[in-house]
Amino acid sequence: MPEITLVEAVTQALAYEMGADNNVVVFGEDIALNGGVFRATDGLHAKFGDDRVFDTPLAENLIAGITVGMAAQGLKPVAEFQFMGFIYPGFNQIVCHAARMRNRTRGRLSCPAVFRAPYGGGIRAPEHHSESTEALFAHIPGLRVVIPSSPARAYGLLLAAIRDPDPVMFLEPKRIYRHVKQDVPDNGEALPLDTAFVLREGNDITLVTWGAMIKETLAVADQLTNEGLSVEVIDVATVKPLDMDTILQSIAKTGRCVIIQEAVKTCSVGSEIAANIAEKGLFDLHAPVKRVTGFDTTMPYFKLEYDYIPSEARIKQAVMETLEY
Amino acid sequence: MPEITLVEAVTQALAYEMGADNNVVVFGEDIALNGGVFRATDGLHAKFGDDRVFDTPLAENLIAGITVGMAAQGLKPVAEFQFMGFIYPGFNQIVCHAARMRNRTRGRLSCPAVFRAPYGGGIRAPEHHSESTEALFAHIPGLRVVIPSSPARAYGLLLAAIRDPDPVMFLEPKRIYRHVKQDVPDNGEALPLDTAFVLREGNDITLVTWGAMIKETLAVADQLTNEGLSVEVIDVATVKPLDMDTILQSIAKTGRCVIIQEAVKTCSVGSEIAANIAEKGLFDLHAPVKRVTGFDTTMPYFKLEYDYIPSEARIKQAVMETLEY
Amino acid sequence: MSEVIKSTVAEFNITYTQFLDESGKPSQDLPSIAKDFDKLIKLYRFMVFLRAFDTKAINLQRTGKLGTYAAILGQEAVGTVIGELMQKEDILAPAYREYGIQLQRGMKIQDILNFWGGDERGNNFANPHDFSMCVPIASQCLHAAGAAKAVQIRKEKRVVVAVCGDGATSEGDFYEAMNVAGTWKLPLVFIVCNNQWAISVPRHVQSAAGTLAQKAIAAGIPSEQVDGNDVIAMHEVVEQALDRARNGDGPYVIEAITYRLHDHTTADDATRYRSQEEVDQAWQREPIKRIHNYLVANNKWNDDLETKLQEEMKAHVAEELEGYFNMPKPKATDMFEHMYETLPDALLEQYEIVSQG
Amino acid sequence: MSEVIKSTVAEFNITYTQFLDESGKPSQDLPSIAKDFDKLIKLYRFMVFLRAFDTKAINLQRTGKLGTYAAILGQEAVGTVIGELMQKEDILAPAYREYGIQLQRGMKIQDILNFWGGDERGNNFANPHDFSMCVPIASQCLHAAGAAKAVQIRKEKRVVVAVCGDGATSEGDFYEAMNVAGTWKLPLVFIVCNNQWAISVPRHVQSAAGTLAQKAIAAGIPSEQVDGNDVIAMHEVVEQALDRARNGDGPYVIEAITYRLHDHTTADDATRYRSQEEVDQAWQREPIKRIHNYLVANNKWNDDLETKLQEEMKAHVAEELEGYFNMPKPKATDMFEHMYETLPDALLEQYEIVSQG
Ligand SMILES: Cc1ncc(C[n+]2csc(CCOP(=O)(O)OP(=O)(O)O)c2C)c(N)n1
Ligand SMILES: Cc1ncc(C[n+]2csc(CCOP(=O)(O)OP(=O)(O)O)c2C)c(N)n1
Ligand SMILES: [Mg+2]
Ligand SMILES: [Mg+2]
Repeated sequence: MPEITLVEAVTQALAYEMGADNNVVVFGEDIALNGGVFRATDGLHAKFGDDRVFDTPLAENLIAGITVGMAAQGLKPVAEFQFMGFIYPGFNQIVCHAARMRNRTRGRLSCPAVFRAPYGGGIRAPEHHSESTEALFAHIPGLRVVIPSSPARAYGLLLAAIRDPDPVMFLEPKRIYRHVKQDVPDNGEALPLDTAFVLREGNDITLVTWGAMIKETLAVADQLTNEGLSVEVIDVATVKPLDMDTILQSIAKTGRCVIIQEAVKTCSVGSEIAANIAEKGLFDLHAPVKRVTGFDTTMPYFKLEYDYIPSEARIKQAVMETLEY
Repeated sequence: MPEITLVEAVTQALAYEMGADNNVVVFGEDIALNGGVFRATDGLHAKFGDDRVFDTPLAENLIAGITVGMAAQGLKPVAEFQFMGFIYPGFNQIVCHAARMRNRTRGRLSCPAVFRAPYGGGIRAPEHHSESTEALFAHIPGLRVVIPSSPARAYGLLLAAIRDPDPVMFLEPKRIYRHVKQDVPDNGEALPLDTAFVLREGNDITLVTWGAMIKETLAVADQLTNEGLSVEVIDVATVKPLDMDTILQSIAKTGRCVIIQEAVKTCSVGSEIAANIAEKGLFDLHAPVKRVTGFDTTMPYFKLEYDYIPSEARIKQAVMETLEY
Repeated sequence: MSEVIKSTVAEFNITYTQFLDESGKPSQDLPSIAKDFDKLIKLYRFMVFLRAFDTKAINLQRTGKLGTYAAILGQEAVGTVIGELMQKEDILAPAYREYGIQLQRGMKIQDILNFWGGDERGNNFANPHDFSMCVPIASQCLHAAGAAKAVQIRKEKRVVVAVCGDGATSEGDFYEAMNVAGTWKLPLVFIVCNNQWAISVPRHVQSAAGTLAQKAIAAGIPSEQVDGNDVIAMHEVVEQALDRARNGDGPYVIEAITYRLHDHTTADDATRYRSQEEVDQAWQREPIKRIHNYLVANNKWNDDLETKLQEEMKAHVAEELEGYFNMPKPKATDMFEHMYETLPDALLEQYEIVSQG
Repeated sequence: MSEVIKSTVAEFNITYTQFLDESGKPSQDLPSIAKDFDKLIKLYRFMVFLRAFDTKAINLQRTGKLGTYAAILGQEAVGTVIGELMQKEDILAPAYREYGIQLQRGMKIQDILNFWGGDERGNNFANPHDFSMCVPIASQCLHAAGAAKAVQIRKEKRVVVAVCGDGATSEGDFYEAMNVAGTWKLPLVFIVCNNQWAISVPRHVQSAAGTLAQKAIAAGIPSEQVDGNDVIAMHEVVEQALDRARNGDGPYVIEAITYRLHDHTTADDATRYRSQEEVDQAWQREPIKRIHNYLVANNKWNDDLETKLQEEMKAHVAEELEGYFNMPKPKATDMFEHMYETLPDALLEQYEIVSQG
């Protein structure tokens, strides 16, 4: 079995579920003949045809709104936003309708939809192509926000997201779309949502992260392990709702925690995790919780994007300060 | 001088600044002849005429987008969204343009605009009329988010917001639009932005809140004071950027903190405050930080809205638990 | 210099249809429906019922027994005809003022009152697929497009009907929905209920377009204007549009001209922004009197029948109120019950707070 | 039964204007601008310059010296004419492919390269009021409307020009902007640069509307189609629209028909979704050869002049590249410098991290 990248795992999951469930339809801008600007839907149009894989007019509010309509009427739409930075015209439909359809109708209608979007920086893209605004959706009741960080998790979590009876924002860290390859059996096995994954077990410190920052975080963890430390690394994966149990259990063991995210600091997923620790893990802590984040500035144009994205050096420094506190 | 309500203080500030600065224009849905559905712009059309006070077609994306255009070309637009729940069609324009105009052009253009919206629950309004989503905007670099909690602060902060050279989300807690009356001299004196207000000084515990929750929080503070406790109450006022110094100083003194907000809990302004405390005030704390918030559910239709909004009882219980920890 | 040749590459026109004038007299030869008096009396009875309900609901709000309520006074014909013509399996995507349609499709008075009474259970009515009232203006137009796409993909013979106001035609959603309906040739009929006002904003402030029907030209789909206070004209135009869509001939836009005789909602005071004179004139064109006059002129209706009908409808409404009044308050934990199909673990703690508190 | 009378309440038509056919021969009597050879040569020279720049920029990207770049190959006439006709004090709200206009209004090659080279300083060009390149499709149309409202309120004699693509006409922003321009009679000209493609999505998938110009009918504003590869036709149509707007006669929509000869951007591979045959045919209609042929036919241009011009333009572009190559990398702290007019205290700590790191 050939090894595949994260973006190929996305394609594989889409193809699997389209084959298994006729109600799954895939659409967005440039996703049919072109296979998506990152090729995440490559080959699907050829395999499943016009009725199930189609391009929309150029309007994200339209994409979000028709998704709500299709999902309420029994389809399982998987909508692609070309980049997360272009999701905002559809924000109203996601926040006011997708997230509420079930609640508003007391379950009479619902919204079993997936909204996919590549997100995050690091690929020298133009303005608006590089932000990480998962917190905007994590703030909204009724949504799930899922972020894979490896080919295997992309495959398993996307299958779970499509099968989930409620709306899922599925954010794909494009910086690691082709970072590693893994053997990902195409067996249709989903991974659990709402569940954090412990990627490395350790006793000295807990590193909490998700998405593309897994790359730098694991690199730092490896360095530290080589230096004789015992580092626990948690991939949050579903950033809403949060699996705080896994994080708090880890902190109960390690007493130290650094949260690493690419997103801006203020009112972020990292804030929520840190706040939960302040509420529930306070007296387990031997050192203050540290957050290593993107800055509270607009994501700069790409000349400075790696000055913005937390570097291994910044992560390491925060870890060392926390260990030495 | 007659005493005025919070919403009248808004009108008074608008009228003052329109008189003082010809570049200030006011527009939105139903704001001209009708004076706004809450009468916040009452009388302005009669006083300043069609060119400076005008109704727009019914489109919030339009309202946000033309605000950006006007502000970039030297006007000082004050746009009204009829309810915060109807801001989302304009989210793209606010996030992708208003918040970024100065940064993108290295200061060549800017966006000295105010986006006003009544927000929060408690007035038996229909669906989408009652949410508190200030965190969505607080998350966005380049914006300011300002929330008054008294007639005097509404007047002074709105003047400051209009005069500020950068975009300000000015969120008006409509539950207390007519809650109290105050003597608010129409002297054109602004209050400082980015600055929390200490409303009560005390030594035993710090209550941090903003907007309409000031009402319940002060009521609880008064009860506790009667019971012999010394309670510090902080009105955050500008929830982005945060004046953490004032909050941390207070906690250094009291060692205990309860954050009270009407908004949902996850990835909220309360999360950010708690996270900051976990990072910087950890060892000042004698008890974990507590957050008393709206639930992570869709704001219910109004039959249950007071089951959703933090009650005095819930606040008091959290305070007692924190004090007794 | 000679005249520049600008070759015409596209031509369009918009029509307006009316059969009964303000007084109920034929303004042109009448179509066959005009002789189907059983049908007309059925529609008339329903409109009288609607007005009785509307009057009652306003009253309930005034006496504190209901939240804000949006009246349909003067607009009864639009919804009555749409509800009559839609088939059960069709799908409705309404705004918040479409009781006329909804009460014919499984919604009960009690549901409507629950909705305006601050209780989500009002949206859990006895129709499995219709969308519920939509508060964010125009957003339902895109749900309708999505629903129509689902219908099309599954090759079903169903039509989706999106109803929105004149104000709604200024929102991007409306254009985007028409545009995609055109491109994909969706089985979707848009009905713009042009009641001349969007709260305080009059029709001409919404758009310089002379008609709202012409907005469909932007999407390359056919459209027309109709007198929305004329039951017969409405019936002709809506029936044809639904048939077209059902037969695979694609979307249609109907601008139904009517008038909002009441305040925008019970929270509004229309005297602040419009003249009594305008309202008085609009009363001359209202739909119920018009068809009443026509029926009377054709000896199909009389004062006796009228008196009985009025009483019957009031009684009917009163009866249905019981269900609303007897509805127990929702449990506080109901906030959580339908957030997700299964409550996530992360919400259990909050659920506990509420269930204890 | 007799025919139903649907009275016509509105009529519209859309025209198309062309003066020079594909080969550069007059397709109708020519307007006076066609005899203003100084002007035409000026425009021609600029288009050749644009193509030299465009070719160079693609090259820079291919050799790793530039980020993603959006070529204007084949669309040079549209921007060249707009830039020529706009006055200095007018305001431009462009998308991201309007160098033709921008280079005539204070932007330098270096600025454009900085923009695509990942450096915000590209937007700090020598024009005090034009908007910078707009990446979120169609959103600039509303900025243009706001700018036009500012101009109108201040009673200035300036025109605002919004330029967007064919794909952009599907976004709500586009309709909303036209609609408000109509209602408020704004001094605003929309120019839709219809290059037939929005990345991989062809024109007919965007809309069932036969022309994009007809979208203006939805807003009650006048519009027309023009051959966007015909400098003379563009000049006639754009000049009149700008004059109208400047004289207080309100907004106008121009659909300029052209073709994107290159990939969408350097990150795109158009062979995945369109045929070489289509592209080959489009090359027959491209704008530079057309006006070149016309000038040659009128003995205003020849091979000698052409050779000199090509060299001159390449040299000119090469010269301007120096500025780009010599641009020092921005400082990391530049991220903070323009977030607000004054850096808020809350950001000082982060600023310190960056300035130390
Ligand atoms: C997106 C959005 N913006 C604003 C509102 C507030 N609002 C409620 S009704 C209304 C006017 C709607 O007018 P129209 O579409 O003509 O419908 P009508 O009320 O006349 O039936 C407005 C502005 C809203 N509900 N949704
Ligand atoms: C709101 C938004 N959605 C999606 C994109 C991604 N995108 C960039 S260009 C483009 C196509 C634009 O087509 P068109 O408007 O015809 O302009 P052209 O590129 O042909 O000049 C798309 C979809 C974007 N930049 N903004
Ligand atoms: Mg209306
Ligand atoms: Mg295009």
